[in-house]
Order: sequence, then structure tokens, then C-alpha cells
Amino acid sequence: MIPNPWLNGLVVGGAVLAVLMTLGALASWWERKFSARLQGRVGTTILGPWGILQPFADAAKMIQKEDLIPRDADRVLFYIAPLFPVTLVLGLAAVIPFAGYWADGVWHGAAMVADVDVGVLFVLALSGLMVFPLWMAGWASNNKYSLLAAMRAVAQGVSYEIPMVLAALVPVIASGKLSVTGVIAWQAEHGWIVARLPVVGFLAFVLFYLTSLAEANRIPFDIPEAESELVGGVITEYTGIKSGLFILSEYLHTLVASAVATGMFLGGGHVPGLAGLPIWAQVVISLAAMWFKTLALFVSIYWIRWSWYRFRSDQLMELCWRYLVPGGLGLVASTAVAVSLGWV
Amino acid sequence: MVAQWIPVLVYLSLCAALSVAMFVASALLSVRGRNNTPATFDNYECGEEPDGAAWIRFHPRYYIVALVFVAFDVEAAFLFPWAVNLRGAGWLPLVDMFVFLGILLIGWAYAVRKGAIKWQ
Amino acid sequence: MAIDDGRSFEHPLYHYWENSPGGGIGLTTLDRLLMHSARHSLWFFPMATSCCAIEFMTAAASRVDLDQAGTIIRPTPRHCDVMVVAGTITVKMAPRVKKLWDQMPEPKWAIAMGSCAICGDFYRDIYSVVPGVDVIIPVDVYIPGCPPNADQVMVALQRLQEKIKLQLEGKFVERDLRPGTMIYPKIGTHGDARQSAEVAQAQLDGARGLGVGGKEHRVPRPAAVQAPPEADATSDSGEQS
Amino acid sequence: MMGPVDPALREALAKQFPDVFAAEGDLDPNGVVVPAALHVALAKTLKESFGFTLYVSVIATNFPTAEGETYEVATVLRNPTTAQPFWWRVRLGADPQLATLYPLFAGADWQEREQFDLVGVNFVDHPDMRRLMLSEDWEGFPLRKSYAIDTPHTPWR
Amino acid sequence: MNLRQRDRINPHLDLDTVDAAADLMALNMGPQHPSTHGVLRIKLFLDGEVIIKAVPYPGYLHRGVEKLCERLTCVQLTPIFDKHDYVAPMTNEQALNIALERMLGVEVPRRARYMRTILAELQRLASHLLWLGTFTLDIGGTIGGGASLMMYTFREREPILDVFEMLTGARFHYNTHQVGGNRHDIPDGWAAAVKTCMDQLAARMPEYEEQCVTNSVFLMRTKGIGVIETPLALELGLTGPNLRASGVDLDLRRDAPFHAYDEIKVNVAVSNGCDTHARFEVRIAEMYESIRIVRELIDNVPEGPICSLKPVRTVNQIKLPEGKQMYTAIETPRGELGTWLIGGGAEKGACPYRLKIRPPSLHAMAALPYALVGHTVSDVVAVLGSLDPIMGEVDR
Repeated sequence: MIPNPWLNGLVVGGAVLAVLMTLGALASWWERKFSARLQGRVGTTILGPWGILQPFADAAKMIQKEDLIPRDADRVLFYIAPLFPVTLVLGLAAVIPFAGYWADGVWHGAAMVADVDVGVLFVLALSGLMVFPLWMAGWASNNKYSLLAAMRAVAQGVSYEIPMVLAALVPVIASGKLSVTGVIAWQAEHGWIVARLPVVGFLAFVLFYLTSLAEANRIPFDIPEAESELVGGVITEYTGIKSGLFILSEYLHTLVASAVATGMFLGGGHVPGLAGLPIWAQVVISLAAMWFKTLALFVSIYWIRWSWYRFRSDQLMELCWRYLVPGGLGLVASTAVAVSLGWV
Repeated sequence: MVAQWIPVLVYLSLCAALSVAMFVASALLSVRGRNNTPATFDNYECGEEPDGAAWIRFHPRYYIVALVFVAFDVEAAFLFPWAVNLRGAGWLPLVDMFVFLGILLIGWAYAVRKGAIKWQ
Repeated sequence: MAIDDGRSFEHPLYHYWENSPGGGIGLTTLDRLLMHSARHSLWFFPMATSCCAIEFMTAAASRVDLDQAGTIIRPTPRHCDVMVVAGTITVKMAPRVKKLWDQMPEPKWAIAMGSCAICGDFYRDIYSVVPGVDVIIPVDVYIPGCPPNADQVMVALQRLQEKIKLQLEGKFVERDLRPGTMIYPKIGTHGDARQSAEVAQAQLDGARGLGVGGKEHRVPRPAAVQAPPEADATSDSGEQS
Repeated sequence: MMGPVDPALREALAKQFPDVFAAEGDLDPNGVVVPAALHVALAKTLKESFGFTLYVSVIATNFPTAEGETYEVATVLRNPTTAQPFWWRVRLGADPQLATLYPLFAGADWQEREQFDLVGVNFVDHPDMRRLMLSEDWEGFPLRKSYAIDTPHTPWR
Repeated sequence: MNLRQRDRINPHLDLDTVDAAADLMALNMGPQHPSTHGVLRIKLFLDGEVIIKAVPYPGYLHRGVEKLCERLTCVQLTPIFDKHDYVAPMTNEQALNIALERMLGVEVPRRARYMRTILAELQRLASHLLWLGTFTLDIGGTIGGGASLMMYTFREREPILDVFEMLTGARFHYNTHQVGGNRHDIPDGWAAAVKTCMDQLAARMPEYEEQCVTNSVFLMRTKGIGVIETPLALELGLTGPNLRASGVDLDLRRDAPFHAYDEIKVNVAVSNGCDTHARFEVRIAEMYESIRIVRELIDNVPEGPICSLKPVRTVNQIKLPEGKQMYTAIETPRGELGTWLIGGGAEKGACPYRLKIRPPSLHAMAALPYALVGHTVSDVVAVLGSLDPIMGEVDR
């Protein structure tokens, strides 16, 4: 952490941004190779070693594509909607400590843009905002597929927000902290939430993971895209880099959501045995640990994506309101009882 | 207190600048077709002429979902201050919140029974 | 030579660059880089109608795998670079093909896959078949065969990449066959003209009632709006009992 | 087996339609020729009394003769339990009109529309007699013998 | 509300029943749409996401084949017939040639009949594999689990096409049948190749089935969706797997045998579910049955000639009797493919006077207005995929 907040935002923020953007671009290449391997294909091979330059070629192509705005579209909304998703998704990463270290028996976060004391709320709020660009895009296009997709996206986004908040309450109750660093520090001290709270912690993690999938519009919750029925979903009418920004934001969202889940439930950068090492070594190891956990979650998201089928929109809402919401309330209640009785 | 938000602000502006930069690059480099026809700017509808605008009046059930969401989201927001201060606060806040959650659950059961959240 | 000559698209800002000192060289390099990228990221729009569509799907599947060359098949024309016309185009379908072609953003290319798309094959003389898709859209690469084997799609993709390279270097002379000189068919209404007009009007009124939407729709709701008929819209759907 | 009229079935039908099935000529493998007036009644009897509930097809054919245009409409039904098909033909004049089978068989809806589209036989009382295959503004009926196969349809040919 | 499906749904585009002022969204699906299996257009009238009325518009691939058939001689017709149902060209050829043979009274040698049976069953496997892939693609999405299964089924389909290529030299449109028998005899090593192919498929099919039936989302998406009740299915003229999934035990392979089906036992899969999942089950069961039949027959192909007529030398070698009319039907992967053949056309009878093809897919499409009403937009693709239409056959 650099003492000057402006400089800290610029330097650390720039670094986080660069890493996330690179990973986001590589994620699309990696997904293509991964799905190809899953399906008995080869995947991209031609551009660069193992085709690794493919996403950059795609981006360069998208930048030069013609920018078409439908005649009947709401031009202003249509034009500005693609600005938001990438911004919002990257913004989520502002409060996540990507590393950490022990000093004086206290766990400190490192490699983070800002140690905000209401970090969890910040993450949930930005994540809730994600439906707005989708809605703007779908509505402004004046395309019926986009509109249907946008309505589904909003309904799904707001519905899954609630179990997500409830799942996020479990580590908050356990740790008594609202900042992501605080939650991780408590986990470093007492043990990771998945393990520390038997069953409840794991269920909360699963719930958070599922709702993250839904918020990131990934199969089995990718109703807003739904290529096979709604052609291109909300981005049906978007050409070139505008559609590219929406697609990029989805990759980034899975990446960042994995990082958030790691921080909230898997102890973030904490691994046992760090205490006693020099600080720089702790930071390097915890950075590696954080990314290892994050990417493991990320891989599992895509594994699910390429092997599952898609829910229907009403089944999706049914699942959320009938099972996930009361389930989340139950998790919160049981955690509260456990904490009040001093079991954890 | 405010100082901790400065890096977030800087970082968010960086993110926004990135999106804007892509827009600018696209504006500089994108091409314009010479042979565009009126059909180019029609809405895509599988190659058909669109039948009217997509802006229709929505079915009320969309709003019901939104209303139920608002109710639950406000409750969830109330839960946070309680959650932070629960440890070591004794029995009373727990019972209070259980009463609160119980009322919420009754509302939930009513909504489910009435089919208010049934999407279609 | 101006960079935009002989192309179906233009770069609105390029001539400022060209005229600035030293801009020409940088611009040529940039253009080469961009077109090199475009060449290796050709996304296909499947205008798949009949038999060739199956071989086209096979080409995307394991044995050939178009993804090797960076090709993704996207269902909406707005995201795509290459239209692959796979199959017979009928008189009824042709206006839609043309419209979808128009809806693709530049730069764009077309591949005619199979003899039906090339010339109509043995349906050529039939009343309802268009004798070759190049009557309505400019085709860049033809894949002969009935249907062509799946690997031929990959070969065609390579030919198209070569062609784009040659176009870029100014070595390829385009045939005098651009959409301006081509037939522009109109989509007729199919049996429900009255229905369409009524639905469209009702929806426009709805949009006006909401007070949102595009500029041209932002007009005050007409004073004399007739009351909606009493007919129950769901009467024929039957309750899902 | 694939013959149109099984003798036992013919015996039974002859009781109800003596005019049609009494003659020996109805064993012609081309199918029984039925007067247009009996078309619906025969289909109804077959469906309700003899179990021919599977609607297979309807085929209209144009026969230009020296006297003028004539048409034949053949209808094929199948009995799903015995898998036996049954078909009969109706001969029509220059202005082909025939009662629809849509009230009896939902499948007749599209089949009859198709025959109307291609051959030009008008099925009376059909609720939705539009063209099926060709566009609404198409002129002529392609499967009539007088329609040239390469009849130009602007603007392509 | 115990009305039959037929009575409570009006399939027609009727101005009185669709209220224009009710703010229904008129959504066109097709003619170009990733999941309409070709160029079908369905106009949906939506209330929210619920389908109030679905009006299909076929004909975007109407190639005038029946008119063309009146101008080509019987010998020239086979390659045309390949292209109707482009997913199962083999059985289409057989439908034509059986019609011609029955009209001419030509016997087919036993060896040719066995070969035809094997080819038909292999084609059924290839066709159903493609169906399985596209059906799951519709349910699972282009980017998703459905695409994975589609890639697998296309991979399994390739060996079958290779076997066809070994026999006929063509991957897709074979032109291997002729009046009186087959054109190409079995090459060396063909039986072994077929057996290898069947072993591989038999080993992998359970995996693919399991990938669907153990997936709760798949079950949720298919069960109770797109119901076509038995009386309606019969009235509409649904045939093949679609009819059997509506609870009617009718299979022309067993009930009106052609080829060598009278010499072997065919177990017919029937389901009473009437819904999308029932159609899925029936087709999967048919695939296992096809594997069994091919394995049973491949070692027992009798020796002998493969064609009872002279090899084709001129195009008007075969002449149809004038004035003779006949309906012939065989069971293709999609159902009853019938031909109404009237002899004695042009070229002194070498061309048919009229050839009406009775496509099973057209009848399946006619069920859409009934099967879709009350479901949501997402279900359109599931129902459409389960009916397995091929637009080349619908529009001809």
C-alpha cells in the first residue's frame, strides 16, 4: 500500500487493471482451448503459439468494424450502454486484497486498491448495478430479442441479488467485519469460512458461487444470452467493439466473482504456514495462493458452462425464490445462532 | 474516512477511461460501408421486417417481481448492521432478528402461495 | 494510392491521417495490422438453408474444427464478418438473405457453399429457385460440390484469407459486381398484412403511452384512442389446466 | 397388403356406400373413385367406424384432357392398429372445389393448403385457405400441367 | 377444462382471436434463426413470455421438387430424392425406388434387400445422432453443454458416413439405389468397418444418454413440454418416433414390412408421455435397436446378385405403366415417407406423371401451433428440436 491515496489508486489500480484485462482477454482464448479439449477438437492454433494471440486479433477486428445503430433505436442509450459493464465489473476488484501478510500477529491486506471498511457492501452494490447496462442495451435496441433478454436479465439479476446478499452475510456475521480485508483477516486467524463453520459455511459458499454464476450470466443461468432462442440476447444489435465490451465484461465478471468468492469464503490469499516468513515472501506466496484459488473457481465455472444445460426463465425464478431465498435465510439464522452461542 | 475512497475513485476513473479509450479507438479506426441500404439500419428480426416496435407495455408480473425484490433487498440491508454487531451482544438481538425474519418468511410464504413470483 | 480504393467501405478519418506529414506510412502499417487481425478472426454467419448446412455444421465439429483458424459461428449478422450461404436460395428466401447481408457491418465477405448457392444446381430452372446467390450479394469465394466435404470449408477460409491479403496489397482486382448494381428484392407480406399493421399500430400506441423510445415515437398519444375490444386475448390459448 | 381395399373392409363399406363399392371395378389398385358428394361422409365413416384415424396425405393432380382441365384428389388414410392404408379418389372438373376434411382431421389443414397452393384445388369451408409454400403474391399454380417449370418470377429470371 | 387439445387451440392466423390491442408482442423466429433447423419461420404472439399463438410459415426452401420430378425420368430421380431429407438421404432413395419397384412389379434380390436394411438402419443411426446433437444444442445453448454433446454426436456420426463412403464413394448424397436393387456391391472389409463402428457407438451411447437423463436441468426442460395428445397426433398424421412418443404403436418396419424387415424382429419403442421427453426417449431407444439390427444382419448378408434388372445405361430405360396410381410408404428416421406415384408421364412414360411426396416432417410441423401454446419462448426450441423437422423435406 502506497501512503498517498491518489498515487495508490493510480499505481495499484493500474496494475490490477492491467492484470485483469490481460487475464480477461486470455480467458476467452483459454475458454476456446478448454472447450475444444472438452469436445474433442483442437481449438485455435494458427495465430501465435497455440493460437494465444487470437483474442487480440478479435479485439483489433472488432475495433475496425462498422458501427451500426438501428434506425429505430434510442440512440443515446444505445450508444452509452456498452461503456458501463466493463467499468462496473472492473470496479468490483477495487476492494479485493489480492495478497496479504502477517505483521504483529495481525493479517494485513496487500495488492489492493483500497481497504474500504464497507467493502462487502461495495461489492454487492456494484454487482447489483450490473443489470442496468444490460437493461439499457436491451431496451434501447428496439429489438424484440434484446428486449426479452433484457427483461429476463433484470428479473434474474435482482432475484439472485437476494440470495447473494444472504450468502455474503454468513462471513460477515462470523467475522463481524464489513470489509473484505476484515473478513479475510478473521479467516486467517480462525480458519476459512468453508471449513470453520461446518456445513453452513460450505452451503453458504455454494450459494454464493451459484448466485455469482447467475449474476455473471453463465450456464446454467445464462438466460439473458440464450443464443439458441434469443439469437444474441441483449447484444443482438451491437456491432464491433460494443458487443466486444459486453463479451469481455462477462469474462471479467466470472474472474472477479471468483476472486470475491475466494476472499469471502476461501480465505483469500491466506495459506497456513505463512507466519514467520519475511513480508515480501508472504506477499508473493499469498498472491500466488489467491490467484490459484481464484483461477480454480474460474475453471470450474467454465467446466460447468460447457457441460450443463440452460434453465428456462420461469424455472430459474422458481429456483431462486422458492429454494435459494429461504435457504439463504436459514443459513443466516443458523450462523447467527452459532455466533451468539459462541460456537464459532 | 473519505481518504479511503480516493483510490477507489481513481481506479474507477481508470476503468471508465479504458472503456472510453476503446470507444475512441473504434471511432478513429472503424470503417463506414459505402453500400449501406435502408435495410442495414432496420432492426434484426431473423431477416423479417419487424412487426412494430419492441416497446410494448409489459405484463404486470414483471413489476411484482420487482416489488418483491425491493421488499427483500431492504430487509437484507437492515441485516448488515445487525450482522456486524452480533458477536458478543447476547440473546436479545438474536431473538429480535428472528422475529423480524419470521415476519419476512410469512410474507415470503404468502407471495409463493399466491404465485406472485411466478415468472412467465 | 488511396487506401480505401477498390473497397466496399471507407475510413472516414483516414484522409486526415494520410495528409498529415508522415501519416501515410504509419497509416499503411496500421491498416495492414488491422486487416491482418481481421483476416485471422473471421466470424461466420451461417446463412444455412439446406443440405450444405449439415456439412457446414460438420466443419465446425471435431473433424475439421473451424475454430482452429479463429472462426466462431455467431447467430446474429451484427457480429459477423463472413456470410456463408450454404444451400438453395429460393425466391421466397432471397429478400431475407439480402436483408441479412445488408445488416452485416463492413468489412464483410461472402462464401457461396455448394452448387445450389453457386448456380442453383439442378434446381436452377425451377420457378421458385434463385439461380445462384451471386445475383443478390457479391460472393468472394465459391466452394463447389453437392455438398462440398466439410474440409473444403476450411480450404475456402484459407482462400478468403489470401484474397483479403491481396486486396490489401492492391493486387486483387474486384469484379464489377457490387451490391449497387445488384437486384434489390423487397420482402413481400405473407398473408397477414392486416394483422401486421394492426399489431404495429397497437404497439406504437403502447410505446407512446409509455413516453419513452426513439425520437420519432415521442409524440403525444392521440386523443381519440379507441377502447380496446372486449375480446379475451387468451380465450383461444386454453387454460393450462 | 398394400392394396387399397381389403375385401372384408369392402364388404363392410358396401353396406354403407352401395353406389360406390358395389361395382367390381373398385378393386382397381388405383383406388376407389368416389363422387365428390360422398367425400366427407366416406372419410367420417372410415374414421369413426373402421378405425382409420391416421391422416396420411391428400394428393391433387391436374389432368388436362381434350374436353378441358380435370382434377383428381386422392386421400390416403391409415388404420394405426392394422397399419393398413386406404385411399380413394375424387374426380373434379375445370373449377376444382372439394369439401375440406379439416373438421375431421387436423392434419388436413396444411396438406390441403399445400395442394391449394401448388395445384389450385379449392377446399371449400377450409378455415384458412392461404398459400403454404409460395408467397402470397404468387401467380399461378405450379403443379398444373400448363405451368412451365421455368416460369420467370421477377426479378431473378 | 377437459377439452381435447384440438378443440381448445385454434391454429390459424385469425384476426378475431388475436387481439391487436392487447399489447401482444409479435416475434418472428426465423427464417434465419440458430434453432429453427433451417429456414422455418414461426410467428409468435407473446404475452410477456407466454405464447398465445404460434403461426408457422414453411416454404422458404420450396424448391419445386415435385414439378422437377415430372420432368426427369425415373433413373434420374434418385439423386433428387437424396436432397429432400438431407439428414437421411439413404432412406429417401429407398422410398423412391420401392415405389418404382412396386409399381413395376420388380423383385429385389435378397442380398440387395439385406443391404438396404443395413443401410437404412445405419442411416437411422446417423440421423438420430444428428438429431440428438441439435436437440441438446437447442436446450443447452450454442455456448454450453449442448454444444459439447453436439460435437460428440457429430464425431460418432463421422464413422457411419465413412462406412457409406466406403460403399458408395460419396459422403452425403449417395445415389446408390436403383430400381431392382443396389448399384454398389459390398466392398472387402466393409462388414468389419461397420462392426467396429457399431462397437464404438454401442460403447459410447450410454454415456450420451446419461449426460441427458441424469441432468436435472435437461429433465426440467423436457418433461411436460410440447404435449401432443394421442388423438391429435393421429389426426395430424404424425408418424415415426413422434407418433410413437404419443403412445401409438405403429412402425411400418414391423407392421408393413419392406426390405428384409419381414425376416427379422424389430422391437418398437413406444412411450405414452406425449411430450418432448417422450420423443427423446423413443429416439434413444430406436438408436439402440438400430445398433442391434445392424449387428444382427451384418454377418448374415446372403450371397447373390445385388440387382435384378440390367444395369442402367440410358435415362429412359425404365418406363412406368400409364394411368397406374399407387401409394407406397416406408419408415424413415422421421416417420412414414410416402410417395403417390402416377405413371405414364413425359418421355413416353419414362417420367412419372405426378409424384407427390408425403413428408413426415411437414406433418410434424403442423403440430407446432398446438404444441407451443401456453409455453414460453425458451420451449419453442426444445419442442421444435424434439419434433426433428428437416426443412428440405417440409418444403420440398
